[in-house]
Amino acid sequence: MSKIHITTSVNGDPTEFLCEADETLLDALRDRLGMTGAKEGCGTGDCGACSVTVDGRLVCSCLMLGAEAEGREIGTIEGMAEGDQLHPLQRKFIEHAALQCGICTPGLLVAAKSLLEKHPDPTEEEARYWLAGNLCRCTGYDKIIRAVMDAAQEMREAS
Amino acid sequence: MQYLAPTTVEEAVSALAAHSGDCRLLAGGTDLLVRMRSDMADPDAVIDLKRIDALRQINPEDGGWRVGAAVSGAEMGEHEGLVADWPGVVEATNLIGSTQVQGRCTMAGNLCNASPAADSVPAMVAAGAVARVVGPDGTRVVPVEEIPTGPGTTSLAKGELIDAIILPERGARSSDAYLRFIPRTEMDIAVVGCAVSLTLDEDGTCTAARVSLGAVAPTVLLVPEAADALIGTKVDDTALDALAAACSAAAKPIDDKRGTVDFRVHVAGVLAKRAAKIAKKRAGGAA
Amino acid sequence: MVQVKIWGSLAAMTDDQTEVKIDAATLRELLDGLAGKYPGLRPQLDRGVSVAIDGRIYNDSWFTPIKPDSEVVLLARLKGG
Amino acid sequence: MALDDKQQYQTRQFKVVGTRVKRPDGVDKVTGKARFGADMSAPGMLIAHVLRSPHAHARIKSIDTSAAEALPGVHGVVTRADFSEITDDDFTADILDNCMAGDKALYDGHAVAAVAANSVAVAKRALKLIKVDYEVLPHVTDVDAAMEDGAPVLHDGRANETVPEGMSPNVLARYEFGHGDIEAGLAKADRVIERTYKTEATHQGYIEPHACLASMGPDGQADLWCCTQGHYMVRNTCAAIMGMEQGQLRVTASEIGGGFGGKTTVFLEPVALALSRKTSRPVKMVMSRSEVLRATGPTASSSIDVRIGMTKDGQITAAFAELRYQGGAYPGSPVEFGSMSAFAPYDLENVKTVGWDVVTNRPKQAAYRAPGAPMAAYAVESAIDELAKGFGLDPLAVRLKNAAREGTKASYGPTFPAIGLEATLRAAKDHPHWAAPLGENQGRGVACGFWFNFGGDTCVTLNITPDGTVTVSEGNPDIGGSRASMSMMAAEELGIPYEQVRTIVADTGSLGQNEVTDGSRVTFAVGLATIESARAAKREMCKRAAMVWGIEEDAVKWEDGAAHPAGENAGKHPPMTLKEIAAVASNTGGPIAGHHEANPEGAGVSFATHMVDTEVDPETGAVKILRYTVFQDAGKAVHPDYVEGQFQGGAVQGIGWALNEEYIYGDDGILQNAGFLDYRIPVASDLPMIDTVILEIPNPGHPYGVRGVGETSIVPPLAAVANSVSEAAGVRLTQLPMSPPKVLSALHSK
Repeated sequence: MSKIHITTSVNGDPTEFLCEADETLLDALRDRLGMTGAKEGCGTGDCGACSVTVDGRLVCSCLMLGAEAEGREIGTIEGMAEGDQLHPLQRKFIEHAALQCGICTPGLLVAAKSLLEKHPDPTEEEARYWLAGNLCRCTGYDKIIRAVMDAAQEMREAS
Repeated sequence: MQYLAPTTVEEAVSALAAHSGDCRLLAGGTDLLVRMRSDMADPDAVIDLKRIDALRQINPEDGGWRVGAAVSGAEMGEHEGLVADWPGVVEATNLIGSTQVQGRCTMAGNLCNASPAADSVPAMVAAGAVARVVGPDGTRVVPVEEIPTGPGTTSLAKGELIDAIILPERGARSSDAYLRFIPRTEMDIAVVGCAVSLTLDEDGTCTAARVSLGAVAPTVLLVPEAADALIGTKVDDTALDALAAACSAAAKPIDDKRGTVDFRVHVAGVLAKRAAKIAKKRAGGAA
Repeated sequence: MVQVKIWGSLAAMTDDQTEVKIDAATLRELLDGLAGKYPGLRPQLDRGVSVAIDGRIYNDSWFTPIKPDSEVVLLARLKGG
Repeated sequence: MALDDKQQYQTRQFKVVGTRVKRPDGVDKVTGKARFGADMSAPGMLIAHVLRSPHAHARIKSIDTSAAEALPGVHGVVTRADFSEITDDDFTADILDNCMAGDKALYDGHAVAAVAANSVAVAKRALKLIKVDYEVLPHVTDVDAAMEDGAPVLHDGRANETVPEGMSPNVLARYEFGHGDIEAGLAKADRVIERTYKTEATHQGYIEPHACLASMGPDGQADLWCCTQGHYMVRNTCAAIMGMEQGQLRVTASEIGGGFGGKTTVFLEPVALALSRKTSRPVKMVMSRSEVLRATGPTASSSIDVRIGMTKDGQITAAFAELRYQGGAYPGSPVEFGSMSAFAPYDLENVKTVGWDVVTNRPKQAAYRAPGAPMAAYAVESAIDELAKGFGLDPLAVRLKNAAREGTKASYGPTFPAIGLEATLRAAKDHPHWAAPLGENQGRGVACGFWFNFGGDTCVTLNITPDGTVTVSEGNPDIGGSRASMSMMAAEELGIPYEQVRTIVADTGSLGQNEVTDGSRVTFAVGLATIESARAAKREMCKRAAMVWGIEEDAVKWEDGAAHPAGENAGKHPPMTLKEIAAVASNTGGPIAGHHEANPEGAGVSFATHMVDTEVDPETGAVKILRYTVFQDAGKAVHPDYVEGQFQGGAVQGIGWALNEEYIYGDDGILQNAGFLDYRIPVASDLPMIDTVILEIPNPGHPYGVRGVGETSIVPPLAAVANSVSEAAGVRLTQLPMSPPKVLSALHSK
């Protein structure tokens, strides 16, 4: 079985990797590129822990082949902060104690960032539905939603 | 496994026809990758349709819309013209999976996966949508309800693929709606789904209707008796009760981990009423 | 002597008594005393027990003092999630 | 020196404890840097996968691994034959049997072999080449069916001495608790109700699947990285299974992606070690979600009969419950805790519970947050609610009338010290939620819950660095912010800012034995050991200051982060700060540290009252959670955000258990919903905000008054939701989950 050579961009960095044809983007990121920020909670698109963006669109990296990344722009949790400046969502997650164990946090942050890019002023209900594909078992979502709404407000005021 | 990414429909068709093994089409991949992961599929080759530009477009066609086979649910939801004409079809497609899944999943894929519980299929059936099927012998147009033949099986011949779903022209005072029942508010497979598409005349009488049910039979059902219960009425309570009764009568579900026979039969009627009210309102009918 | 309350399903091992008297000044003496006086309790003592002394629950500490008038209750060994 | 070392609670003004500081692992967790179980790799690593039984119950006649072993890329295959049998310890022998089946596969998903290969693809292909000859046996998955005469038998001769003659061999233990005379009490009641309730098994549902990386050399030394609630437990259990000395196995706990009790035992770790021993290569194993659901430890399913008598003014005259729990294929369902906790919130003259531990062809249950208590509370609180409403009484008032308080003889035996149940009930009664109007098809439910909490073996080492900052090493994986809490308690005790303390979770080579992160014990027991470590360091620092000043040690006291001369020396020397003492440590005797090793006992029990509003769709049976408020006693909330987080998380897990989560087995004994698609845990859009009210009734057994808070919050919600739904639907629901088909069917039966 020969591997496929993929040329892509991850968080703005030109990136190449070799992968098997049936390997998911999640496995390519984690096992080929050592980017373990995206997590596998289910492998079937039901938990959102592997969320990344592809050409700006939020997807589950477990439901996409690594080979499909050719020429695309991939965004992961590792690219969310700018240098030592945390993204407002990252700061608010810490301030609001919106994480307990933290396994769902990367996926939730990537998904929430995508929400705020599309809907800078979401209602609580919109935020809850947008994030319904990101399972969290620790928090009951309360503090996560508060952090997202607070970050949205701060980002609106800053812009 | 081989990964192929053709850039034209012709290439895709000839690759599909030429391959002797288990060759699968990859549109959104939100079903195929789950099957591969669960050891329910172990294809020899996968043909990725998303590198074919024509399949990623929504174009006007004969007053209606041609939705390419690789257009995602999210892209449909962002298309104002499509949403205005076929809100029920778009809302049904937008119910498939999470926001993440919306970024990938497609109507054509949902149709070819041939699940009786597929959300977009009842809406397409009610809309009178057709699938454009391309194969080695040319192109044919097939009503959507004739594509799935049972759970996981389709009427497509070897080497054929669907390159677009075509939604017909939407006339005045016409609209559609889709509702499904799930145990949670998101992320579940439909326990029952129901789509209603209807047209009203100027005084609010229903002149045409199509009603479709999901997850109550081996394939999505078109229920003409249910449509008959609406046509010629003002879609009033009496008509809605008749609609519900027709839908419940048409439902032939099974007991499984998602619901019981009794539940599905009853809720098929409940959803039909609710969907019909929404469609009527969208079509400009009086509340 | 301290009065020890044991739970009902162990009473078959203690001549149908749910309260027994043991000469003990510490938890260890209590457990040894129970096993000595009622050998039928040994399997349960080996599987593990917790002991409530004056309303506080102890799992292991042998030399926890027990006063003659302490309230002593044998409990199934506690664990948590 | 003037330090009060008593562990007893004293009223004090806190400076750090009770504030909402930022957690030390926050940045790593929001940037993706934190390393969880599956995030570790090693050079030369192999990947291993497990072959699992497709049958619910089958004799394993033979296993032929030769074709798998011959596949290029395969480096090792293990089956049960690669493990020594354990004959002297049933508890560990059962764990081994659960990790790798012996003579019989006892449930769908039971491990029968494992392959280590140089890639996932090769490992998976090799699994298909293993030939297992099964003799399929009849199976049973329902607890009541398993107790019947003639039910398929899992094991013979495992019943203990408490089980009467003539029961099915699947019944392994009987428990009985209580006092008074039930029949006499019932005779005084104005109404007696008898009801049977059933709950389905649920899974902890942590988002991180089990994962580990084992490396064992021919010298017998081994290292293991894994996600667990207790790496010391992993070390001890694996050493016993592998026939190793505990000191030769070093276990490092990864960040843990949720546990809730499910990671208090081992599943993969001994298998990875055995494969590493066989191949002399590091071996990594990661479960899929379907493996997690099929083959790790959900909690028990239950069937419970309740008989309660009440007078028309709301006095409970007698209460009886018989509880039947199946805990999967091995002994150890948490029925004893169900039986002990069922009536714990009430002051009862006549009370009795009988519990039965039953085995079935399901995966071996593991602890799940207050193990055994939620289903018992569901049954009892449903019956009390029905009685109260039947008499037209306020359900909160009835609970207050019967509430356990200081001096109450608990249903499980002892007399309660100061407890917080009444406080939670009064807070609930006074809360605006209780008075808020309800609409059509809506209902409000309340329920109480209880959990024991405990302490256990604990070690903490606190080091003063040369620049006067502080590191704390503890041995309990941080599952919900405990490193922040430890740093806070150390800072509080030392009188320095929180930011100057950093807490780490040390590996098993660095500290002595530590009990698992369970039983809501960490903030209590590790917190206590942290405080004691800080006190030891303070004593040493006072001694160093005394040396510098040339005065007696006991003439020095510690205040506000500095040593002060006290007594007759007061004011004679300027205080020496921690930083100043640290700077001269080398000159005054060497590095300064405090440590504390103990088995703290006396964790305070905890109570909660939950209140929830629901709306039932009368046409579909769908239930919507409209409003939810948790009232719970935390003793002292060290970090209120994380206390609230525990309340909210427990409540929502309980909501899932009440409404949609369940293990669904087919007639073939195969799990039908081994994935997050159909094992339906609550999603964000299912829920409102979860309001919390923290009560602080200090635990006398902790210097700061801390009580465990993590588990109690899952005890009341099953009943609270059931009481709310039953009111909204106008019909009593007696089976969980209250999924829409069940609610609709109940509505139609009205």
